[in-house]
Amino acid sequence: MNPLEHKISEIKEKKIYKKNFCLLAIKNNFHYTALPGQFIHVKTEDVFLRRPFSIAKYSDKNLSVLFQIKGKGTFSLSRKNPGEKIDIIGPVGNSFPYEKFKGDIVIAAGGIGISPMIFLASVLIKNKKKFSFFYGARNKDLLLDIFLPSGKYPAVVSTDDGSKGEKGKITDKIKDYIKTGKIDAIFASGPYFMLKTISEIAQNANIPCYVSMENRMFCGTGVCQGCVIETAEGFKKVCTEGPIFDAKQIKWKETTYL
Amino acid sequence: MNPLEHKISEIKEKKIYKKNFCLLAIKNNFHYTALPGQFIHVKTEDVFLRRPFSIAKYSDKNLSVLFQIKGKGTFSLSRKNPGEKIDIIGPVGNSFPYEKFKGDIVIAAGGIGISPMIFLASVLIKNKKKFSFFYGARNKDLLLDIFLPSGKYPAVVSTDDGSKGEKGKITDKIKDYIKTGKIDAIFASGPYFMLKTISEIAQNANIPCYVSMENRMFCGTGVCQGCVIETAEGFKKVCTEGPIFDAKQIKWKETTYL
Amino acid sequence: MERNNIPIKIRLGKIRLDSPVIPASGVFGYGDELKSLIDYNKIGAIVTKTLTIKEKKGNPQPRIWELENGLLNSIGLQNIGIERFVEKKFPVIKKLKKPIIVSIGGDTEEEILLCLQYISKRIPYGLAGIELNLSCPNIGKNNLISENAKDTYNIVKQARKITSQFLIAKLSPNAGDVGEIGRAAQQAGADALCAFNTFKGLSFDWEKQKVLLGGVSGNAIFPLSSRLVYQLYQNVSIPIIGVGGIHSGITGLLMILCGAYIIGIGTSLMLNPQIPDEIIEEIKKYIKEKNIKKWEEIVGFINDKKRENKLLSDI
Amino acid sequence: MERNNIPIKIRLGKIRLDSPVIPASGVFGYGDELKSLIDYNKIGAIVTKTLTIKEKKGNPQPRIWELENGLLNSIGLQNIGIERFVEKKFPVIKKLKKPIIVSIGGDTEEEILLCLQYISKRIPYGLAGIELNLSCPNIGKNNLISENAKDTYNIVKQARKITSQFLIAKLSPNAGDVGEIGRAAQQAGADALCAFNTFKGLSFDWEKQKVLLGGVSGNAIFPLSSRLVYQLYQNVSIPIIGVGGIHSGITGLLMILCGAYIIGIGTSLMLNPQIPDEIIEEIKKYIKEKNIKKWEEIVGFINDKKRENKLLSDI
Ligand SMILES: Cc1cc2nc3c(=O)[nH]c(=O)nc-3n(C[C@H](O)[C@H](O)[C@H](O)COP(=O)(O)OP(=O)(O)OC[C@H]3O[C@@H](n4cnc5c(N)ncnc54)[C@H](O)[C@@H]3O)c2cc1C
Ligand SMILES: Cc1cc2nc3c(=O)[nH]c(=O)nc-3n(C[C@H](O)[C@H](O)[C@H](O)COP(=O)(O)OP(=O)(O)OC[C@H]3O[C@@H](n4cnc5c(N)ncnc54)[C@H](O)[C@@H]3O)c2cc1C
Ligand SMILES: Cc1cc2nc3c(=O)[nH]c(=O)nc-3n(C[C@H](O)[C@H](O)[C@H](O)COP(=O)(O)O)c2cc1C
Ligand SMILES: Cc1cc2nc3c(=O)[nH]c(=O)nc-3n(C[C@H](O)[C@H](O)[C@H](O)COP(=O)(O)O)c2cc1C
Ligand code: FES
Ligand code: FES
Repeated sequence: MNPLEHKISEIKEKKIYKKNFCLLAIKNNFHYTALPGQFIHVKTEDVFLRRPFSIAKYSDKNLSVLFQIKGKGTFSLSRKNPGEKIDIIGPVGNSFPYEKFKGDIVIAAGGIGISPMIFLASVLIKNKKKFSFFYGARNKDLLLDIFLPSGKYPAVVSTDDGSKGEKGKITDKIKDYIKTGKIDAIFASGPYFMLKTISEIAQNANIPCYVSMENRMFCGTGVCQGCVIETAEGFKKVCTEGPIFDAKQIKWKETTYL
Repeated sequence: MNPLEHKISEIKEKKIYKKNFCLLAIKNNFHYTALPGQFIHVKTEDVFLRRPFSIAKYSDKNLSVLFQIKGKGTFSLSRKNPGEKIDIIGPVGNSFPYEKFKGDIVIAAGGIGISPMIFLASVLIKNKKKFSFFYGARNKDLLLDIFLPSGKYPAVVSTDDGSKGEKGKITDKIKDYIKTGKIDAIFASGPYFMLKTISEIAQNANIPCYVSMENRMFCGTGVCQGCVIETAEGFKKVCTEGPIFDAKQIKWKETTYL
Repeated sequence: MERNNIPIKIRLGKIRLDSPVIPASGVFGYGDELKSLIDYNKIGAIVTKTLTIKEKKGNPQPRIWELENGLLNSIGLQNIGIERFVEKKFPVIKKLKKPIIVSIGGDTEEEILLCLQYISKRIPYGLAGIELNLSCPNIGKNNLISENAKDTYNIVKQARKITSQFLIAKLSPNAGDVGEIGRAAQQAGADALCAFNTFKGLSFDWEKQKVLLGGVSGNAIFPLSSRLVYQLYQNVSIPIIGVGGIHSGITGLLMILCGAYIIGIGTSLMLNPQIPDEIIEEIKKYIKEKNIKKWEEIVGFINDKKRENKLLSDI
Repeated sequence: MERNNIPIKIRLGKIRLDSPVIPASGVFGYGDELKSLIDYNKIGAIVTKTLTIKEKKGNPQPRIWELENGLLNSIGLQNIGIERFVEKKFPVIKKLKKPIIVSIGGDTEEEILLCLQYISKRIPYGLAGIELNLSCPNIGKNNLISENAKDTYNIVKQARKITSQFLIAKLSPNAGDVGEIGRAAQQAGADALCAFNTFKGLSFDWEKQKVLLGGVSGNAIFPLSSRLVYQLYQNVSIPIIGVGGIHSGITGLLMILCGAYIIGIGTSLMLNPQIPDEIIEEIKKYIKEKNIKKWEEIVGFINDKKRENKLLSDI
């Protein structure tokens, strides 16, 4: 992993989508390169702790986070404007192990879980990897399909209520899809129970599956042991031993960590 | 005294003067009438306690506060805009006892201390009382002479450095002035040491003198005993037993309360 | 009588309260000053500033110091003295027809007990409660009376002999084990506990280069005071008046769920005079959601008294 | 060597420190994890997470809970165990050429002492300090070891026999009288005190309807912890490492003026990795203004040790 950096960076662009989602493009003044799946730990006003957000877009010039306005922290962050500075620590965490896999990859994203997958897909495209992108949300107001990277790859979009794209759970679409051919790996990001379902699907089909996990974080740098989740090898830190985990390793629960 | 009221009122107007002063006109939705010298206790963001501000202008429609941006509280208040609501308690405190005096009154204001005197002068004008208005500041950037109420009355404006108006301390101007004729009372508002000096001048000349005092406040409603100052009759609460005190009663100190 | 619309009976001793929310001592004057500001239908009782046997001048300035998320105060118990209270103030607040809790204190045990004797003679019955402010120096010892279980026991025991009115012991949160102090007060005959007074705190006036010592109240202390109420509840069976940092509907409700039978609001009452109403609304919602029928059910609702052994801070 | 530019000598025991600012245990991993994030020239020492004789799994989720102006945590001392530390981690951090303070703890007195024995054998000299985390349960009693003066005395006394290295006793702020605890630790032979660990606190997960018990740290506790350091300083003559809620240059400096010889930063170090530098700048300004020549002059500068009797909260 690259060394962590602490930076005060300028916001270059802000966009609000569907009222409750915000994209912030931040000047990339990191010395080291970020990998898809990594996140930044962001300071903002009105709340005490930093907030973790996956890197959604990444270039030498800018890096972007795409987030849902949920509580005080994300609200305050969404009020920041281009020209203002923000205080970030990053890039944190491991990344999707796409290099390990030669063949077809399934990207599975749910809701705002699309965020790290935008970055991931762009890297796969650059590396000429084959993948298909499955993206679902509960309804069209929660669907950020405009962020599907442009490029030639199969994409399936669905909403639970059918208000946009195909109707039905994206996990069902994936289940059907993997029956049709050989899949090398599934990379997933989204709500806990979606990840749990995908993990089961993958395991039944005997396909390697990696998921991006979330948890409450304090340090976001691996030193406080605050963000651990249970795995086959005991407690693991989401921030630096994750956020990407082999789905098989995770002890899935009946209730979410959050 | 009128009963205290707690109101959420709309800001009708905001103006910034000389970068560091702010006038907020607030919709007057008090049921009872305010008197000159009274203040309102205002809630704002980023700070824990309310902030007290004298009523600077008063009509059935609006009441205004005029304040200097000093620390976090006044800064945050100065960022509010017309249309936003603010949470106020008031009108608090006693008032200048102008009705007791038939003859000439001297109004003495220093710096932002002009704020309650604007309201006071307008009431004196309405009541056809004779007064002269002495207003001083350290320099022209701290002088808010645009707030001298229009009307026919003698006004003397001075700055310590002569950058506007007469040169010299306003207290010296007053000292000279009261030698020239019969003055019934002095009403003063301004920095502690200005009030102390005026108090001495008045006492030497045997003129009744009333001053508007300041102190740190918590409740601002007379219940916590936090804002007391020493007087001849023991500790008195600035918020409800003041803020206007007979200058003779105050035990003036070598250091300010604040 | 259900003016607050909480469809549940709340009693302090034999007195029915309109609301589980009361002011904390020291932020409500002698009881009638805030009549126009605070909706008396939304508070369960009047609570007076602590009164002492003699009038007290209080501390020099500054007495009030703003903290980041709280208040530091050192008023020094300035008050008009119990005699003037009984003569001038009591007749006035009696007319408000609210239950009255009189807080009494002093610089020494003796002073407190003298004050109690005085009030017991002058107002022998009819008070909703007499609150002993036990956050006063423990003469000859380096702490406050309610930081020591034996001393707490002794003074409450003596107080109990003096009055048969509803006796509330107000405790300091700065004790090592508030459970032990609470048990001592209960064994000595206290009818209820008021938990808590302010936390010992410090700030600094950089301009005047002066240390400021005093008590910390307000939002910042809520996570601490609610924990101590939680802990106290596991140690006593008499009602607890939970006080300390309550500043919203949710924190008011949480204090009750931790084990407070009623709750007191100090600092926040001045910052938001509407807070009693906000808390009542939150409680009503909760009572409805959980289909609660008796006030006692909600009190300590989340507090497993059996968890006592796990109560230690696990750091 | 004056890499921090503080033109004054600061020593912990015989070891010269580059800076009076050190991390607090538990927010700095085992010492090298934050190398790229924190300027090691600005910190006086490395302080490890508390280590126990056996590896500890720690508490279930949630371990972290955000408060209005602070943090509630219940990590439960998850750590790799002293053995793995000595073997895998110690050789790595030794290379960083910073003074090293190893924090050790346990669930019982015995466990702590076993851990101390182990480390004394494996690393018999060269540490800047061994910190005994005495905020652990007092088996059979309803408090933590450092909430009880006798128990504190006993464990430090035994620890003293085991090691001749610089011994730091880390205290809980939840004791009734921290001065008494501090004196006990000093009498038993502690070389320094680390004051303090977290305050007992509570929060609630409304979604999951779950009580959260843990320790409170961060900004909210500063007015309380600085007061306790002020009080402790009046009771002991050994150096105090002041910890608790420091979050700015000014609060860092104030902790020293209250009586801390050096200061530890926990929570805020993660929120602002630049904080050691900000504190050093503030200290340098003050030293210059006051024309101070020796570190000891600034320590407790505003603390009148003679004021002991007035230290009681006057409410
Ligand atoms: C590795 C990682 C990557 C993430 N990437 C994204 C992203 O790209 N886009 C996005 O919209 N969200 C992302 N999240 C979730 C995001 O961090 C939370 O939505 C955010 O912290 C909520 O803050 P709040 O103040 O608005 O909400 P509140 O609910 O008010 O926050 C209260 C507390 O809970 C914590 N919290 C609440 N929800 C979460 C959560 N889901 N994960 C972690 N902590 C939480 C907050 O950090 C805070 O400490 C990510 C989380 C993690 C752990
Ligand atoms: C009765 C009364 C009437 C006032 N009228 C006016 C007015 O019309 N215009 C105006 O500009 N100012 C007025 N002041 C002063 C004004 O209240 C302070 O300037 C303001 O509280 C400063 O807040 P701050 O957060 O900007 O400053 P900070 O210095 O950051 O405040 C820190 C703390 O000190 C208190 N404090 C600081 N200065 C004062 C002060 N002078 N008086 C009382 N408390 C203080 C604050 O309320 C706060 O609790 C009045 C004060 C009183 C008591
Ligand atoms: C300004 C002020 C004065 C107080 N005076 C008293 C008092 O006279 N007697 C008393 O028992 N408690 C007194 N207290 C303590 C409060 O009653 C209450 O216990 C404490 O402030 C914690 O509650 P809070 O956080 O809601 O304010 C006072 C508190 C403040 C802030
Ligand atoms: C996440 C976390 C973990 C901690 N772990 C330990 C620990 O292992 N040993 C210890 O002695 N103190 C531990 N502490 C307490 C800190 O060292 C410090 O005493 C306390 O947090 C107060 O300081 P602060 O407000 O600067 O954080 C921990 C604190 C936090 C927030
Ligand atoms: S948040 Fe501290 S270890 Fe992950
Ligand atoms: S501020 Fe409370 S009495 Fe004046």
